[in-house]
Amino acid sequence: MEPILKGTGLVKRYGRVTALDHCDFDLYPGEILAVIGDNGAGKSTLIKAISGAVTPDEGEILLEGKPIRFANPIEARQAGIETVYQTLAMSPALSIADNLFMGRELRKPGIMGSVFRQLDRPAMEKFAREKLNELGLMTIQNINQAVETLSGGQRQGVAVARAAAFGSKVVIMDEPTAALGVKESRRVLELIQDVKKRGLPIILISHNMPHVFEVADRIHVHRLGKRLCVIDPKKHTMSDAVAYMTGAKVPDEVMA
Amino acid sequence: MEPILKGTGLVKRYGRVTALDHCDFDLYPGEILAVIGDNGAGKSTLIKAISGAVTPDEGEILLEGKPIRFANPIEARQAGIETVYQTLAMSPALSIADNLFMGRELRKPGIMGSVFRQLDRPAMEKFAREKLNELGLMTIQNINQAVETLSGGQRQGVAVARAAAFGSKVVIMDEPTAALGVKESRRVLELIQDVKKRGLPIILISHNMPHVFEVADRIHVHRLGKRLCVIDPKKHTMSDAVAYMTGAKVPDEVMA
Amino acid sequence: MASEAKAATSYEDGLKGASDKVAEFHEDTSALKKLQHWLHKTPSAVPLIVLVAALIIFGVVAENFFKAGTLSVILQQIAIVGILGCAQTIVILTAGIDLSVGAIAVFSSVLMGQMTFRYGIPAPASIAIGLALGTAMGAVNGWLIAKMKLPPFIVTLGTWQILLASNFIYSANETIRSSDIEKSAPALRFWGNDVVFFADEAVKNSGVKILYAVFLMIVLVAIMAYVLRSTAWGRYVYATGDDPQAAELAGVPTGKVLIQVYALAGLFCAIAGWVMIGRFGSVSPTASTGQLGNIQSITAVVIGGISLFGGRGSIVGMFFGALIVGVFEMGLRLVGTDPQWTFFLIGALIIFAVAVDQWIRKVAG
Amino acid sequence: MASEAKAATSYEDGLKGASDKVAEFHEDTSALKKLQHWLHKTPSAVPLIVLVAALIIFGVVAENFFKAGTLSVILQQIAIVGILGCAQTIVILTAGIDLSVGAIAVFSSVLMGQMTFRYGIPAPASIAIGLALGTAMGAVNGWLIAKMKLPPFIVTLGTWQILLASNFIYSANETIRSSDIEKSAPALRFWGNDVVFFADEAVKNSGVKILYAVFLMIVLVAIMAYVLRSTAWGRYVYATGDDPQAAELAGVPTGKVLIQVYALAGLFCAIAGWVMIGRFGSVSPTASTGQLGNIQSITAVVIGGISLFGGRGSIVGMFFGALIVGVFEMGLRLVGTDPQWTFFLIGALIIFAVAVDQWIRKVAG
Amino acid sequence: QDVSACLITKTDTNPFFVKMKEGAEAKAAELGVTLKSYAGKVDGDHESQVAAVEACVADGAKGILIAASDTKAIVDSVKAARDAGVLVIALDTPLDPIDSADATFATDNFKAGLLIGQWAKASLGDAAATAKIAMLDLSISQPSVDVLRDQGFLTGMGIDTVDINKWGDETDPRIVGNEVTAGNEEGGLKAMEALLAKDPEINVVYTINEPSAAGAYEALKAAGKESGVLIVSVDGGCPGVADVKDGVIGATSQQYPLLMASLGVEAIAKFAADGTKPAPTEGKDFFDTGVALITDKPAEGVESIDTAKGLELCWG
Ligand SMILES: Nc1ncnc2c1ncn2[C@@H]1O[C@H](COP(=O)(O)OP(=O)(O)OP(=O)(O)O)[C@@H](O)[C@H]1O
Ligand SMILES: Nc1ncnc2c1ncn2[C@@H]1O[C@H](COP(=O)(O)OP(=O)(O)OP(=O)(O)O)[C@@H](O)[C@H]1O
Ligand SMILES: [Mg+2]
Ligand SMILES: [Mg+2]
Repeated sequence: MEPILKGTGLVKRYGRVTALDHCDFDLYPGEILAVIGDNGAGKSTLIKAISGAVTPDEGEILLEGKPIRFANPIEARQAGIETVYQTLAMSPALSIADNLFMGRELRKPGIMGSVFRQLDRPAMEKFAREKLNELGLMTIQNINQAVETLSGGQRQGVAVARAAAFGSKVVIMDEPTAALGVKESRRVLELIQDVKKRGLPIILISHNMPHVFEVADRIHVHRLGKRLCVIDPKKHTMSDAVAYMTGAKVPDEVMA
Repeated sequence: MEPILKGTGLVKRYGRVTALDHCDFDLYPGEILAVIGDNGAGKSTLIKAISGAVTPDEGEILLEGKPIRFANPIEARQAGIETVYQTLAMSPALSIADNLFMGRELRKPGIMGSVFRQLDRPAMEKFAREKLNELGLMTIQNINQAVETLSGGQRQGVAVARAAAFGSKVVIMDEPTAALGVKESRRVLELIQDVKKRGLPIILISHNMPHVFEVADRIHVHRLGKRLCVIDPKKHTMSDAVAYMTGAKVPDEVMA
Repeated sequence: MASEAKAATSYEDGLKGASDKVAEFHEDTSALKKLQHWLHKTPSAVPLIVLVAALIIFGVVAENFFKAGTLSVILQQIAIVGILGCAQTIVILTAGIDLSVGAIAVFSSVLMGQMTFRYGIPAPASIAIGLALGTAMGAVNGWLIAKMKLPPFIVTLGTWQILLASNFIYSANETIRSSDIEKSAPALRFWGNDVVFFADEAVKNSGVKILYAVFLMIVLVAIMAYVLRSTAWGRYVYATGDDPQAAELAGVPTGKVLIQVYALAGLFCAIAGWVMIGRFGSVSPTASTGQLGNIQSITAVVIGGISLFGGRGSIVGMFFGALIVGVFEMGLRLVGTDPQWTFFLIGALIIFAVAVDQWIRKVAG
Repeated sequence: MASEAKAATSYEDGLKGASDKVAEFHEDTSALKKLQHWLHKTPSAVPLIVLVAALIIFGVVAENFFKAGTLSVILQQIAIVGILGCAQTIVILTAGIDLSVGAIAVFSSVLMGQMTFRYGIPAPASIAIGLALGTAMGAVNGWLIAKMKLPPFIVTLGTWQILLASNFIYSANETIRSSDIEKSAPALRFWGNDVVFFADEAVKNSGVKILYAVFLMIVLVAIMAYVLRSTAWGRYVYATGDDPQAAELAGVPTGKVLIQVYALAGLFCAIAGWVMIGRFGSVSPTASTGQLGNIQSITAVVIGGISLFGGRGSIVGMFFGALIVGVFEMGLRLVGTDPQWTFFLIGALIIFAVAVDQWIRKVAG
Repeated sequence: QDVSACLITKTDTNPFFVKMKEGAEAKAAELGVTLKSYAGKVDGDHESQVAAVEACVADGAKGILIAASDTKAIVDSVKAARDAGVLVIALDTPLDPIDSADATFATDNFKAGLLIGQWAKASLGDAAATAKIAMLDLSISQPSVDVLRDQGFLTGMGIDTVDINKWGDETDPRIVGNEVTAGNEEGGLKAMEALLAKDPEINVVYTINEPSAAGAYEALKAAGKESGVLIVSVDGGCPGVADVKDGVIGATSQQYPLLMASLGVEAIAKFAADGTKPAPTEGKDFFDTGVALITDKPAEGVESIDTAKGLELCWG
């Protein structure tokens, strides 16, 4: 099978730090690929390079076999790649609904929408409420609340809801459950599996080994700015994975 | 035994949201008290009220039996309460060392320090390096790096190192391991136990049940803005705790 | 292995039967709380209150203040600042600032005038050219800010000087007289026409005159209020000002939005330039709007409760802010305050109005 | 239960033997990379480069430019802006802005003069009073900003108008003449004295004169560079500008720091006011610094590479920024451009200098 | 019955207009007229003046005294005021066209410049042909007073003004350069320093007013050149005349703002009483309050008065 998304020899330097050091990367259709690694290993940089948030200094990215080069995250989104960033990327003063639909607002039907370009707030709010309910973010009282008034976990939930609702080719999530409670994390995992059922491949960065092993089809182990190996969660133990990513053990095979 | 830190009837409203709703709270000397609860239950608000970052609308806080009222976090720090905030509270453009020592800089000995008030950078850097090494944040190359160039996890590590190094009466940590990797999380847990050995009580907010049950002496379950119950991790299962905090079960006893 | 993972999360069984209800916190619904909440939700409410207070005070203190004529004069005096304020508002909502608004306005008016009188282009075409050039000047600001990533304060500080100097050089400091314009290019003076209300046919010069310029200002404020609140583009403006990185990652084309905002601001300034011709009758390159238009419009914006940090506030607030300044200036003039004292008191007003705003928000918070 | 917890994290056994080494990334150590890194690390390097380039260009283009006399005139022309720039720098580092610097300077100089001549207070005491009052004006700004939480732009826009108006009202627009000062209060003119270098005894007026004011400016910049870099207070200034909430949570008394910063800025402005007397000979309430001092000092600060968003930049950069403007103004005059064109070109320079800065940083990034 | 009048000056920071205001206030108090004063905010600001005229009309003033910043641009609002029955008197500067106002009590700024130009030319004698002249003007917006004085001076010096409606377009090699001063000491000093760097041989300095002349003198003194240079200026304020006396300024053209103001107030009082409008000076279309050249070194062929007389007539 051809990878839907493929990176080869990606390099990204920040001043003197080489955050990505000739890193390779593959994502196959319909799979959940987990990316694990130490803090500062370069995982976020990798997915930023894929989603257009940073431009790699070297290397090539192929989407469905065609080379792509995103100048900004909007182009990546238009190509169907939807991302939850570690920093969440939300406008604090705007409402939850506004944030969910940022960049793809719904307009009123008829002349109000086409000529006067009026937003269809009721429709947007209804949709937003549904999506948040799916995630079990029940402590949010008001969909028109400004995002800055949400707790850390609630914000995370909104960001995940946004990516899951709109991704069409690839969904990328950078530590989506980091700030979430037990209940909310479980919902996100269910959501990830839902998304997979819709046929979309997912890249999941997470430090939570049990979750990773529970949902991932393959695990990309990132170390010192590059891919160390790819392992199969059914054939390796969590303990192995931890040992590889921290440098305690060196993997003998290279690909899963 | 008298609680070292005690809160009664704490109320904090944000506009129409009551984030703390007549919440009680106790911390005993030398213990690790975990606070668990759903996203948005009001945990962060609770510890902000204790550490002077927000002023509660109602209620009383007692430190070693004496009522206190902190106007700002500096007063709380001067009283010996050191906090890792969920938002980390670091100045992005300043270096790691500067951030660690923010508000309690070391000055050069002799006239350079007393009259010219020159900072003792070598001493500060040495200390900073030691503290980060204790946490195993080994991927940090340069102690003079600006904090904004650190990965999410690395930043978290610096914040934890700061609180652990300087707390003298109480150390409060709001989800200190949320962004950390397996190795780094483990180090933080060890550090928490070290701090406890030094005789300091710790308040730990975390969504990671295994970690909570591993280190906590008592667990404060927070729900809908108030303390639902306090449970003993040796007598309750994680599953119980999860059930209480999400409202799946109602606890029959009230205190541990 | 996956089975091992299942075991590690077995405690999640406790979730079964977890509550699905929205948390219901106790809500304080006293009238006071409701008022506070409304004030909090309505950023233009505070300037409105200050405005009403100022009207009442001057109505009591200054005779001749509460006359329809006086009030209509106040409106026409703020027409230009109000239109420049529309430009400044959208710029400040993106966390920018435009120091060049006044210079664009004056230069555009000079361009419209010179097109007509120096090159003999028909007035309507000259106006169109002037509007286009004003928009282009704004677009250059926007391009430098969005593409070159230069700070707005610097860019517009530079273009302010550049445009003002160009204006003087190009016009040779020549004022085009009102009588010439009246004769050969009345279109330039369009916004100086007026509608007379309550006129007594028998008495000459009776009734209340409202300039077309005043209606134009109100219409522009209304349109922009709609655009900012109810269209996607309006949301982008707020998002860009709020947190540009987040907005960019969330899919807002912040670069494009910034260029559009500054270009639109340029258009508003050019419109203000056109209005200036109508209001003053003549085209004068030395009009003080070139030097002071930026400070005046910023003052209106901030008294109107719009945050200089971007992303918060409403354009209706700016309108009230401009009115507050207009009422103050007129009121103080009628009371007979010395110009330096007026200057002093407007300074105090700026601080006072913003302090009241802060205070109400804090109490309401 | 705890045992259950242990089981849930058993996979952490994999950590045994985990690497303890600092990650070693491949490092590019070519000369170019090193240069870029240095540029990145040294915020004042870029303005220095622009300055050197400007010097070279004007040295070639304008005769009379590379004469010691011309260069010393440039230094004395920027002395006041340089001192106001020190005030502006610390304020802008806290993410603030001070529009009142020029007004404080002029008002302080008027106060020093009037104390001496209207009330007959001995000049040194008048100077002390003037400095204290200038500091107090700054402290009021700081108090409004730190305690009332008002935006610095608004507060200082207000106090600018208030102080300037007070200055005119208090002084009754009366200039104290140079000859009177020389006669009865030479202390007021202290900074106008000069040191002559390379004088040829035989020739009158030979040699290069450097005003005391120039030395004062350089000393103030040096002191502030030390304070900002090497003391805790300097770190607080940066932290407050960088992220005030984070700084507050991290234990920086941001309120106190802000008040101190604005008060110190007020003191610098008052010093500038004192220097103005020495430099201009007379005490004039209408000095243009009152109106333009803010824009001039902000220009120096931003050309010097200090971020208007706070927390980034160095005061030495501001010094180079002031010099760049001084060199440009003088150079353009010597080349013989008309004042209107000079105004135009300074506008272009502001944008250009900041664009170069951005570009070098981007390449170096 | 209550007569109220308005005085609208160009700025209220320039001592010239401050004194004009004081003169008008004194006269108004004497005649029992209520006087309210307004001013532009910067040089050339006619918009604030328009706003002031509107306020005066709304306030029911009987008469308006206005020193127009832009003599053409103000015309419409003056017309509106006159239509509303208000007497409008132009002070200091005639409006364009001059009959836009009911009357004009003005000084001839061109003549003021002309006098100092003629004086400088005569004082220099043959050296006038090789003079090095520094032109210290007001502002880059070139308000009319700025242009009139500058071009008057050049005309008096016998220099071709090219376009007489604009300064700075002259090509005569004797002009070292034009600089703007904002009409204060600081501006005068900086402008002089710059022009000296350009050409240290400068020996004639034209200044827009006396404060800028004082600043220019400081710069010359610092360069050790104060003795050989002729400084000429316009205004005739008391400190300026004192500077002429001290030899700081060679000659200045004195104008009479207090006279204009008090004449204006009187005219309004008269108009309010019996509706008569003031008449212009014979042979001119305005009432000329006069200009006098003040110097202690009279030059042949140029009429002047000495500083003793000048100090008697000076306005503050
Ligand atoms: N803007 C930047 N400037 C300089 N260095 C940076 C920048 N962003 C990241 N880095 C560096 O690049 C390296 C990789 O960072 P990255 O954020 O990709 O790590 P990560 O694997 O996502 O870590 P975590 O699990 O903690 O999120 C780190 O060493 C970090 O210090
Ligand atoms: N500044 C604020 N303005 C308005 N509402 C707020 C603000 N901060 C918090 N809240 C609200 O208060 C409630 C409690 O928030 P808090 O941050 O204390 O939750 P938490 O228990 O820490 O959640 P998490 O586990 O997600 O961090 C939430 O409903 C949140 O929406
Ligand atoms: Mg990351
Ligand atoms: Mg929290």
